[in-house]
Amino acid sequence: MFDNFPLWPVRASAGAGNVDALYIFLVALSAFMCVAIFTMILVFATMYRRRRGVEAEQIEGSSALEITWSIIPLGIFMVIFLWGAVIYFHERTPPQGASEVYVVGKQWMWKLQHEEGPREINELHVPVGRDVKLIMTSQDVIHSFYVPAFRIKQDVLPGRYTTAWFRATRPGVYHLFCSQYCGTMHSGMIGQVVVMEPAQYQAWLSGGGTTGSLAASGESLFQQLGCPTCHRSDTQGRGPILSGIFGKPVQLEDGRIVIADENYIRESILSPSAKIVSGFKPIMPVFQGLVGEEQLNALVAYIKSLSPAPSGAAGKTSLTPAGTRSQNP
Amino acid sequence: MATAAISAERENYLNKEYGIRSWLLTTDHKRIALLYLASITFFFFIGGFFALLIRLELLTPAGDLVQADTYNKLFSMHGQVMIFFFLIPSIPAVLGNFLVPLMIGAKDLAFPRINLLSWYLYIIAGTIYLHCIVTGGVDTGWTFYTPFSTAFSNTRVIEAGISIFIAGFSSILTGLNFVVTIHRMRAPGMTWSRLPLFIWAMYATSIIQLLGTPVLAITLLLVVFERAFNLGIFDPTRGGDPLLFQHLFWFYSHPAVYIMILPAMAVESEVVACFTRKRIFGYNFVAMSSIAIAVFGFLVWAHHMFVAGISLYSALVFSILSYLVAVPSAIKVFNWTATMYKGSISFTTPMLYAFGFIGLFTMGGLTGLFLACLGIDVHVHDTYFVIAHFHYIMVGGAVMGYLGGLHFWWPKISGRMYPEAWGRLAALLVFSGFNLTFFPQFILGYMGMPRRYWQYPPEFQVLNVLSTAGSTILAIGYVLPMVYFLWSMRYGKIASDNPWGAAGLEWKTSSPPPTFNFDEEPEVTWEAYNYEQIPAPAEVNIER
Amino acid sequence: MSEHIMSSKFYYTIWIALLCLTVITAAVSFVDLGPLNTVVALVIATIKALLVVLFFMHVKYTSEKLTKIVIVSAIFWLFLLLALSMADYATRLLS
Amino acid sequence: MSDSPIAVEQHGPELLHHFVDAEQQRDAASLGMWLFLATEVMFFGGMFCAYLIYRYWYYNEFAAGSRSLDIYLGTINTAVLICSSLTVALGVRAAQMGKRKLLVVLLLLTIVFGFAFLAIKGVEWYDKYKEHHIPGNAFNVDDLVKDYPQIHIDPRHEQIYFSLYFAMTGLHALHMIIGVGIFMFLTYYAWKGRYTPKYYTPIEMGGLYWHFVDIVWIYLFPLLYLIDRKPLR
Repeated sequence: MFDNFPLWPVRASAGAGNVDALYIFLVALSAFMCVAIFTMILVFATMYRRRRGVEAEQIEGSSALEITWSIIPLGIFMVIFLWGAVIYFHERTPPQGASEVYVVGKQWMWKLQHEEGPREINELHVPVGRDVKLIMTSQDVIHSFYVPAFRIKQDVLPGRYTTAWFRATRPGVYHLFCSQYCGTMHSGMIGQVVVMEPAQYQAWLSGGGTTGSLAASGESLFQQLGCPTCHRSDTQGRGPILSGIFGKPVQLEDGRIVIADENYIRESILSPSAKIVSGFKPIMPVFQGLVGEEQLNALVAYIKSLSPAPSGAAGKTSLTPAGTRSQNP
Repeated sequence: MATAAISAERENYLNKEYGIRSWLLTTDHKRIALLYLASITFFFFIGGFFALLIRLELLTPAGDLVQADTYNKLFSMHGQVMIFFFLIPSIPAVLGNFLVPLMIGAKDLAFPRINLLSWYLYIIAGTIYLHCIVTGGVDTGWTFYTPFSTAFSNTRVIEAGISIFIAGFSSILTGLNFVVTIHRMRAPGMTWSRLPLFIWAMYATSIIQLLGTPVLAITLLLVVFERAFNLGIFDPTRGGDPLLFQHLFWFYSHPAVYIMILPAMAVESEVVACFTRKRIFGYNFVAMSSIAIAVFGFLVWAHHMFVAGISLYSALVFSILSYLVAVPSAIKVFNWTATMYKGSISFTTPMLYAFGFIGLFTMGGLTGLFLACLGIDVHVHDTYFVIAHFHYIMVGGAVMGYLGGLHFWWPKISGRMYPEAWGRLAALLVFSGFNLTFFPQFILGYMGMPRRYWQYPPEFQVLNVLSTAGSTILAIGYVLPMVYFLWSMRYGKIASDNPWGAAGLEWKTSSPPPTFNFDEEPEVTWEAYNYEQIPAPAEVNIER
Repeated sequence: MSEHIMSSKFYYTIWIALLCLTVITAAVSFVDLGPLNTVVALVIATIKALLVVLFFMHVKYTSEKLTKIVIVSAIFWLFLLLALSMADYATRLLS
Repeated sequence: MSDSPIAVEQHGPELLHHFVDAEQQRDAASLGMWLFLATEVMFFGGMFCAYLIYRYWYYNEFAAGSRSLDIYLGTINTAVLICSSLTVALGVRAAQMGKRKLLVVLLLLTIVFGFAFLAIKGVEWYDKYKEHHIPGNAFNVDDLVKDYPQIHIDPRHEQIYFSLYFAMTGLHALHMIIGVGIFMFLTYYAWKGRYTPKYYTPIEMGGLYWHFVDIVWIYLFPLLYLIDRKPLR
């Protein structure tokens, strides 16, 4: 019976330990406070229960006490806040060079695609010890990508990317839940994350009959859609040069400067006029409705691949800039 | 005012007029309170019925009792009925309506006809909502998140939205009436520092109702427009931001939690003072903490959105602000505890509910610290941990407060005593049933069981079975009071004017009070909670 | 409340001022002031609103402090709604 | 419901039983009205919040949408509302001085201005209907794209501007309709001579409501009509 009755979730990611430590601290603190308050109440309730002839003693209050029991909790709260904020900051800042998985949520399934190419549905295979960054969007309503064993959760929104990351530390099969209510089969929108030893993972990767990396399919799509006619590798193009652009600040026509992140590239494909790069004309057609979420992911992956990551991106495919795009990895 | 017992013959607000018209057209705040009492009890049991079905479905991991769509409607309608048609009107519209004028020595609320109007608005809203339930219901969750509610749900979202929009105006008008009454209608000598803490908390509640509710109203109206007229304000396919809806929704719906809990704290202050026979420890701090909760409560809403995709920086801001609102709540708990020190404590039913309230509210409040904490919230957000937390606040806190208050003032409302032994039994049942139902859900939540799941992985079953078992005990605990309250209206012992030996103006008039509350206009010359001047009741109802 | 009655000439003056400001704000919008256009439009709107609140709604002459408190609270809460929502939107690009 | 043993004191019929005196009653009404207006601020505040965010995101589309509105009708409508506020203010003054006929005339004038505003608003909406600028399936802004080639317009985002335009002006117009209704009642009772220099609270409260609706428009006008009308480069 107790096989079916675990009381603590498995810990299978690098960040999970931090969350658990803070959680245990908070449980201990709460238990202490509860015991303290309940003991006081019980002691008072028995010591001062109503007796004939014994009147209550009227006590006005004490500002010193009030200030004490306001300031001390506030101090403790600030410690909790800081501790939690550090963990959160860590959770929301994917490390450089993480390998990327594109996730599309739809009613009621998860569609995932590795940057190496393999696609999966409701299942995610990852090796132990590698940083994995999830770049997620939704085709319809809001979903939420939740892996309890990794202690990560991130809502997946229609119309933009959100990201999450983890580094699995323990091989095994773990639940993947949708935790944001999304309609009839919300509770059926579950899957599993399979964490494997690196060697097994490589075997799994090569066994899948892959069709080439995500960036490569993005590149062929880039060609199909005729993008290179304007986005050329030299300065003669009618559109900005795309190589090396990812992650860099971009000067816009209206003077603003934005960072070219995934959401910026996404927006620039779907609604190019929203943020015009300084010195260019708003002539690019709108691709909203012409490319699906998964094609969009491929395009984004391709454009990102034109900007090699600065530090060791072990699993990344090294692509040449757009001008000499004839080579394939 | 001195003698009771003969009060059965006295003219009071209950026996002054008879007939359905005298109730449906009344402008007497006490009668309107009873109208509310009847209507919210009705909705409470509807919401409770949905809850039981939810718990029964979750008895097994497979979705086998009802269809998935039915289950989704059940939890959506459970939430909406309980929040908008029970909890928000519960203490303000029943006990507040009855007590605010009595406690400050007024003949009625400032706008009696608006008070009646707000009950009618509630009834109109309730009728529309019932129609919505009967004709198919709504499956958006109580939160109406877009774009699901605007573009994907196939259920009666428009009807539910309009119904809650109208219920909102009922709530706004009640709050408006209270604020004006408290400002303008106090009896001579009833200064702000002599107000019962109940009034302070009710005032704070009203501020939230006035300034928060309209934002919910416009938000739901925009959702309705978006569904009905194809406007595109929250529509992501037109570049709208689904998070905008969440911002606007939680701007009201987080403070709404304080609309539910502040009145329960209001009741607690009165009950604890009475049954320890003491002035509340730190009156000024308790009073001001109510106002502080009302104001700070508006600064924290996006802690419901830490994983929703808001910016990292605003998440930090909202997290730190969330801790600020925890301080005044902590102050209250400490002060109630300190009030018991050197008191003269008796264990009547209202006091048992008060003990229960403090315990459950403390646990609910402490688990709130987990959720305000960014690092933990990412893991437990939208899991059963959240469900457990807010049920500890709203059921463990608000409903315990409501029931305790109903017992405490029942002699004043009905002129009869409820059966004390049954009352204590029910209080114990509610307390133990509640803990059995909701404590396992904290563990489930940290284990990772998401909320709103119709079926779930089998390893969560044992805790779910415990929870379902608890909910049946809880149900009995809730049905019992309704039975014996009804019984006592006819057969209960006649209550004296002040059976508890309580301070407060409401106990200085007869039970039940006359239509205009006081035979002669009271003039207040004493401080609040002057228990040293009030004789303890001669062991009335406190036999051990 | 406003026990003393204002002269009708006074009301006409306010009225003329409001009409002038309306024409000014419409005219100014055709002039290129850069981002200042928005500022000017909002400042003029606020002056007009103040004229209405203070004189037509008699807030300037009321002895009742509470009215002013209510107005200030309403504006403050509106500010909370706008400012804390914008706290999210304005910092999204940073993260 | 006003006859009760305690309430039989000497006071006018307008004093409700549960108030001590007329001053308490008037103060209560005034506070109640101001609180109600505070809730109205928050009611419109929700839409202003949406407006602020989308204008920040989609400035171009907001500017183009703003240009497509008829600034002359908008300005005239603003003037009409200001005139109605004047007649309301003068009406309250007439009530204070007990000039019944003047009061009735001013109230009627206010109603006329109210209808004038709604009529002009209706004309503007009808224009929008003809131009297919009402959000929904028939929405089409090709005309704007053609008219303002210098502005980059995404039709999807343009819908958001017009959604907000219709939500804001629509709810404002609803408030106007309610206001006109209230003023019809006030006119009727003023005609009957119910209001005296001692008791004119309803006139004053109705006036506060009317002025508030005016103020909302004072903000809507620049926010919707005057976003960006400077000459295009």
